Amino acid sequence: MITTMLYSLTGLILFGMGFYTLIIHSHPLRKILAVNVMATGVFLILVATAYIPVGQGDIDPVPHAMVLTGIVVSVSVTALALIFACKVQENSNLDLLRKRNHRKPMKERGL
Amino acid sequence: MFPSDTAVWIVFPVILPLVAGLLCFLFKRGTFGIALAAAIGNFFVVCFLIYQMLVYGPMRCYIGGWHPPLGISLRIDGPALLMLLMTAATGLAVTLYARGYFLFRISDPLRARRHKRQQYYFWPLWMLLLTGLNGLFLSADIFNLYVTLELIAVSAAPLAALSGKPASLRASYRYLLISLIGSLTYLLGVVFLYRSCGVLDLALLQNLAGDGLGISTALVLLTVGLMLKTALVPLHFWLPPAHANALAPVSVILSALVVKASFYLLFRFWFEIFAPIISPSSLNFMGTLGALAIFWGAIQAMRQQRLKLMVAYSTVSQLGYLFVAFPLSMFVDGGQVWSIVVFIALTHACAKSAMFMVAGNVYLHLGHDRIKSLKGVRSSQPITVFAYGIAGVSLMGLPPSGAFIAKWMLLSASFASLQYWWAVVIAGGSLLAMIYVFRVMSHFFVIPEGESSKKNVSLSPLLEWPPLILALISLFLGLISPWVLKIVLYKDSGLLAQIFQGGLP
Amino acid sequence: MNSGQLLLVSILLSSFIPGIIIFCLPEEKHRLRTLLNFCGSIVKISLVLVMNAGIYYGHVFEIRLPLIPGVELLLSGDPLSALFTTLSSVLWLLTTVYAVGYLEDSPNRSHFFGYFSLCVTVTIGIALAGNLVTFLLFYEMLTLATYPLVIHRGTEKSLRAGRNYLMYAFSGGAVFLVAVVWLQAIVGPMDFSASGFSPMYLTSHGSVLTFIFILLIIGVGVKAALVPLHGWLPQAMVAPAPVSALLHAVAVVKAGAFGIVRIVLDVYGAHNLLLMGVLPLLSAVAAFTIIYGSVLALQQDDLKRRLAYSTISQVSYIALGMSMVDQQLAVIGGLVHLVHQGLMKITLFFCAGNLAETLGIHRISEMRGVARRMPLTMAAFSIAALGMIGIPPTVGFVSKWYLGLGSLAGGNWWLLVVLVVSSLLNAWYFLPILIYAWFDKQQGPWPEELYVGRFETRLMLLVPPLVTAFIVMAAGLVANAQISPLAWVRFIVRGYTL
Amino acid sequence: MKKKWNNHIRGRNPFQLLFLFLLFMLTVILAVIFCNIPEKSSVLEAGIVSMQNQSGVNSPVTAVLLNFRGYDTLLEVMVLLIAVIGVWSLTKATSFGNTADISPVQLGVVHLLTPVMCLVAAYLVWQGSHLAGGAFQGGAILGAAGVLLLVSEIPWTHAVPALVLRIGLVFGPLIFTGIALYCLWARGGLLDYPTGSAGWLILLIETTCALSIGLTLALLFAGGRPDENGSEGDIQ
Repeated sequence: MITTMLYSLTGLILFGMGFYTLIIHSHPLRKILAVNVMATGVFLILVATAYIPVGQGDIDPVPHAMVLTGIVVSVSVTALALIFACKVQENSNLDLLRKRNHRKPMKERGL
Repeated sequence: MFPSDTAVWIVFPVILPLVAGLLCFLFKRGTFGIALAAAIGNFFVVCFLIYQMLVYGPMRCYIGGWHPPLGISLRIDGPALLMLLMTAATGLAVTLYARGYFLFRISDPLRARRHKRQQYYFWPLWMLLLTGLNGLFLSADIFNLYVTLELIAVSAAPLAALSGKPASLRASYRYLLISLIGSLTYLLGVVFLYRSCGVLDLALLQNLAGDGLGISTALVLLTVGLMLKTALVPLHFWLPPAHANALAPVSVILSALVVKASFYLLFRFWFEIFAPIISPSSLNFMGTLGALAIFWGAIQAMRQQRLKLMVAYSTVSQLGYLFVAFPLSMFVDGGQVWSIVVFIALTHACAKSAMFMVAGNVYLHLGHDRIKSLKGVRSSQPITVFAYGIAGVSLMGLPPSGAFIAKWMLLSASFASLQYWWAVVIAGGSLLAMIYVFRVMSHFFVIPEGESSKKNVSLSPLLEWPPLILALISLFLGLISPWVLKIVLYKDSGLLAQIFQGGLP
Repeated sequence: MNSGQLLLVSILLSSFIPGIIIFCLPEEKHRLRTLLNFCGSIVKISLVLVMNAGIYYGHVFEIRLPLIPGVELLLSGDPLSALFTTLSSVLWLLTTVYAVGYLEDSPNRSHFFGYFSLCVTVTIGIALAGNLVTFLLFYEMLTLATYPLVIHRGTEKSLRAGRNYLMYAFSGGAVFLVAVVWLQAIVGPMDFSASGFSPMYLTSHGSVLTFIFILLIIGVGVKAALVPLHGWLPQAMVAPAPVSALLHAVAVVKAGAFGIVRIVLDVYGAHNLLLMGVLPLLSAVAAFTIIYGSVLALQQDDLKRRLAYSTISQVSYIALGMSMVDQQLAVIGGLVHLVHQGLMKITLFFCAGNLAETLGIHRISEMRGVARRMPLTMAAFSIAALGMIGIPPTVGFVSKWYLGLGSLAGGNWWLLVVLVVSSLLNAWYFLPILIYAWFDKQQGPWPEELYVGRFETRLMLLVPPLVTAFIVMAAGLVANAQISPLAWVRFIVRGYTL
Repeated sequence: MKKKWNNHIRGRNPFQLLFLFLLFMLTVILAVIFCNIPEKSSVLEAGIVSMQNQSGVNSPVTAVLLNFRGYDTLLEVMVLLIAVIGVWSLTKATSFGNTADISPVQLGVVHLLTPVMCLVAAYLVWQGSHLAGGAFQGGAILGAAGVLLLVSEIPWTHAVPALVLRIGLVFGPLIFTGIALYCLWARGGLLDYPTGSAGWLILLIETTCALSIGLTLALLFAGGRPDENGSEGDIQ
C-alpha cells in the first residue's frame, strides 16, 4: 500500500513540476520537455494504481494498456511539437538551441 | 437487449473516414474522390443510424463482443446522433468547398506547387480528423474519449499550420501545446476516476458516481482539460489566431466542429455522468463564464480589422451561449436538457462555416480581408454576400433560425426560474452580435465611386453554393425543430433515466 | 390543407415567388421583371378580396405550424388582419408602378425589386399573424427585408442611415423578444383573442404584466416611431422615393402601429388594460409625439424630412385612438386612421418623388410656382395635404372626427385639445407649401429639368398619385357606404366587447 | 536599466514565487485526495482473469491491448500515422551530410548491430503473446535501428522512394483495419475475432504494426518528407 502511495505522490509532484516549468519558461524546447515530464508523471500514477495487492498479488492489466497507449500518443505529439518548434524558430530567425534568448523583447521570441 | 445485427452499422461512421484517410495518404491521385465518397457515405450512414434509432431506440455496440466492464462500447442516442449529423453535413460541405478552394488556388501558376502540396496533405488529415470526431461522438468509454481527443488534436494542429505562413505556424504551435496540456489534465482526471471507480465505461460510471472527494476532483480536472480545448473565455487566447490564420476550409473545420466536440463531452459529463454531484453554484459559475465569453468575444469581434479574426472572435462569443445553457438547462419546459445545446450547436456549426467560407471567397477574390476596404463585393459576388447575410442573421438568433429557438428556450427557462439576469445577457449578446455582423455587411454594400461595379467574378459553384446552402439550413432550422426535438428526446434511457429523476435540489 | 389554408399560403406566396425569381433574373430583363411584379400584385389583390369576402361571411382561415412545445406559428385571417392586408396589397401595386417608372435607368434593380417583394410578403405576414410569436417572427424579418432597400444607393450617407435604422430596429426587436417570452412564461402560450388573457393573472402578476406591456409598447414603438424611438425615421429619407413611400405609408411604420393595435386589443384586451390603468401613459406618449412631430416638421426646409416628421405625428393618432380603448368611437377613429393615413402619406411621397425626379426639387423654398409646371401632381399633393389637416370632404377629417367624438365621450377633453392643436400645426406646415406652389411666381430656372414631354412627367410617375388622391377624396365622401374602410372598421369593432 | 524581474537568472520574481506556492499547494491537495481514495477492488481485474482463456493470448496486457480494448489500439496507431503526416506536411527532410566523415568504427558497429536489433524486435513481438512485449516494444527497437542507420548516413536510406515509405507507413494500420473489418463481416462485431483464430490474428496484427511503427519512428527522426526529385516531383 505504501509503494502505491509513494509512486502516486512522485507522479503528482512530477506533474506539478512539469506544469510549473511549462507556464513559467518561454523557451520552446523547455516547454516540450516540461510536457513530457507531466506525461511521465501521469503515467507513473497510472502504473501505481495498477498494483493492487489482491490476494495472490497479480497486476491489473488495464492501467498498463492505458500507459502503453499514453506513451505512444505522447511520443507522436512530442515529435510533432519539436518539428513545429523548429519551423517556428526558422521563421522567427532565432536560434532554437541557444540557451538564453531572454534578452530579446517578448514579441520577437516567437511566442 | 438489441438485435445484434442492427448494431453493426454504428461502427461505420468511424471506419469509413479511417480507411479513406489511409487511402488518401497512400495515393497521390484521386484523393478528392476517396474523400468525397467517404463524406457522402458517412452522411448516409448517419441518416440510416437516425432511422434505426427512431425504430429501435438508443443502441449500444460492444466492440470485440466484450461487454462494458472489460471492452469498449459505442453508443448512439439522440444528442450523439445530432452531433454526428452536424459533423456529417458540415463535413460534406467542407469537402466540396475545399475542392473548389484548392482548384482555384492551383489555377494560378505562381505558387501552384505549394498549393498542390497543401491539397495533398489536406485530405488525409481532414479524413482522420473526421474519424476522431465521429469516434468521440460515438464512444461511451472515458479512456477511449481521451484517445479520440488526442486524435483530433494531433490532426487539427498540422491542418491549422498547412498555410505555412509564420503567423499560422506560431498560432497552431501554441494550439498544439494548449490542447496537449488539456489532454494531460483530462488524463489525470481519468486516472482519478479509475482509481475511485475502477471502471471506464460511462454508463457504469454513472452508477458508481457517488459524491466522494476523488470523483469531484476528477470532474474538476476533466472540466479544466475540456474547457482548455473548448476555449472558454479565460482560456480562449489561442483560438482566434489559430482559426483566423488557417486556410479557409481548415478554419471552417476548426471553428464549426472541433470546438464543439470537447464541449459535447463537457456537457455529457456534467448533465449525465456526474449529474447527482453537480451543485447549482458550480452551474452558475459556468454560466457566468459563458456570459463573460459572450460579451468579451463580441467586444473583441467589433474591434477587429480583419474579417477572419472577427469571425473567429464571434466563435468565442457564440460558445458563451453554450455555457449559459448550463444553469438554465434544468428549467427548460419539456425537461430535455439537451435541446438548447443541440440547437445552438447545429445553428452555429452551419452559420459559422458559411461565414468562414464567405471570408475565404472574399480573400480569394480581393487578396486580402481587411474589413475597411471590402468595397463593391456585393456587386462582384452577390451569392457570397447573400450567404453572409443569412448566416449573420441566423447567428444573431433572429427567427426562424435554430438559434432563435434556442434563445427562446433560454429566455423562457430564465423567466420560469426567475433568474432575469440571464435574459439580459442573452438579449445583450444577440444585440452585440448584430453590431459586428452588420458592420461588415455595410462595408459589403458600399458601391465604389471610382470604377463601375465590377462584373460578377466567376467563382466556381463549388465555392459559392456550399456557404449558401449551409446558411439556408441554419436559417430554416427553426422550422424543422419538431423533428430535431423528437430525435433529441431519444436519450440513452438505459441506466440514466432512473438516476436522473432526482435532478438538482 | 383545406381551401382556407391554401388561400392564406397563396396570398403569402404571390409576392414571395416573384421576389425569388426576380432575385435570380439578370439585370437587363426589364419587361419580365415588371410583368412578374404586376401579375404578383394583381393576383394578391384578387386573393385578398376573396379572403375579405370569406371573413365577412364568417369563414375561418387558419394554419398552424407547431415548432417547440409552447411555440407555434399561426397564420389566421380575422377582420383586423384583413384591413391591413388589403391596405398593403393595394398600395403595393401602386408603389410597384411608381417604382418601375422612378428607377428607369438606375443600377442593380433586380436586387431592389427582389427585396421590395420580400418586404411586402413580410408585411402581409405581419398582418396575418395569429399569435405574438408569429408576429415577432415577421416583425424581425421586416427589418432585414427593408435594410437593403434603405441602403440601396450605397453612398456613405445611406449606409449611416441604414446602420442607424438597424440599431433602432434590432434593439426594439430584442426588447420585444424578451417581453414576448416573459409574457408567455406567465400567461402561457396564447393566440390573439377578442378579449386578451384571462383577468386572473392580473391579481397574481399585476405589476409584472404592466412592465411587460411597457416593454411590448417600446419594442413595437420603435417601428411606430413613438417619440424617444423615432430617430431613425428622418434619416431613412435618404432612400429612393418609392422606398420612403413604402416605408412610411405601407410597411414599417404601419407594422409598428398595427403591433400596438394587436397588443392593446388582442393580447391584453380592453378590460385588463383598464384594470391595470396603464392607458394614460400610452395616451400621454402618443399626445406628446403628435405635438413634437408637428413642431419639428415646421422647422424642416427639406420636403421629404418634413413629410417624415409629419408621419411621426400622424401615426401617433392610431396610438392615441388605442389609448382610449374603452371608447368604441375612439377605437374606430384610430383603426380607420391606419388606412387613411397610409393613403394620404403615400400620395404626398409620390408627389415629392415626382418633384425630385422631374424638376430636381428637394427643398420647399424651391417650390415657388411649381403648380404651373406640374398642375396634376400639385393637385394630388394639395388633396392629400388638406386631408392631413382634416378638411371635411377628405378621409383625414373622418378619422379625426371619430377620434374627437371618442375623446369627448370618454371625458378626457385634453385629448380633444391635442387633436385641435395638431390640426392647426398640420395646417401651419402644409398650407405654406400649397401657397408657394399655387400662388407664387417661379423665380429662376428649376434646379435640373430632367423631363420635358407631353405630360408634366413620365406617365408611370403621374398615375399612382392621382389614383391615391382620388381614393382619398372618394373614401371621404362615401365613408358611410357599405364598402368603405370605415364600414369595415365598424365590422371589426363590432367583434370586440369594449 | 537591468530588468529586475528576469525569469532566467536565479532571482525569481514575486509572481513566479506566488505561482510556485499555489501550484505546490494544488499538488499536495491532489496527492492527499488521491491517496485516501477508498481502496476499490477493481471490477475489471476479476473479469480479465476469467476471460483470459478466450482472448487467445496469455499475457493479460496484450489481451487487454489487442483484444478487449483493441479499438483503442487501432486509434492509437492512427495517431502515430497522423504525426508522420503532420510532420511531412510541415517540412522537408533535413539534407544529410556526406558519408565521408562517418568513422569506420561506427559503420562497423552499425553493420553488426542492426541485424541483432531486428532479431530482438522479432523476438519481442513473438514473445508479446505470453510475456511482456508486443507491437510497440518491437516497433521501438526497429525505430532505434532506423535511427542508427540514418545517423550513420547509410547511402541507401536516402534513396528509398517516397511511395515505398508511404506503403510501409500505411501497411500496419491498413492490415489492422482490414482484420477488424473481416471480423465485422465474419462475426458481426468489429474486432470480434472468430473463436480459435484470435491468437494468430493478433500475432499478424502485431508484426505488421511493429514494422509500421518502426518505420514511423525512424521517419519522425528524419524530420520531414522525403524529397521527391525522383518521381514526377509535383509534391516537393
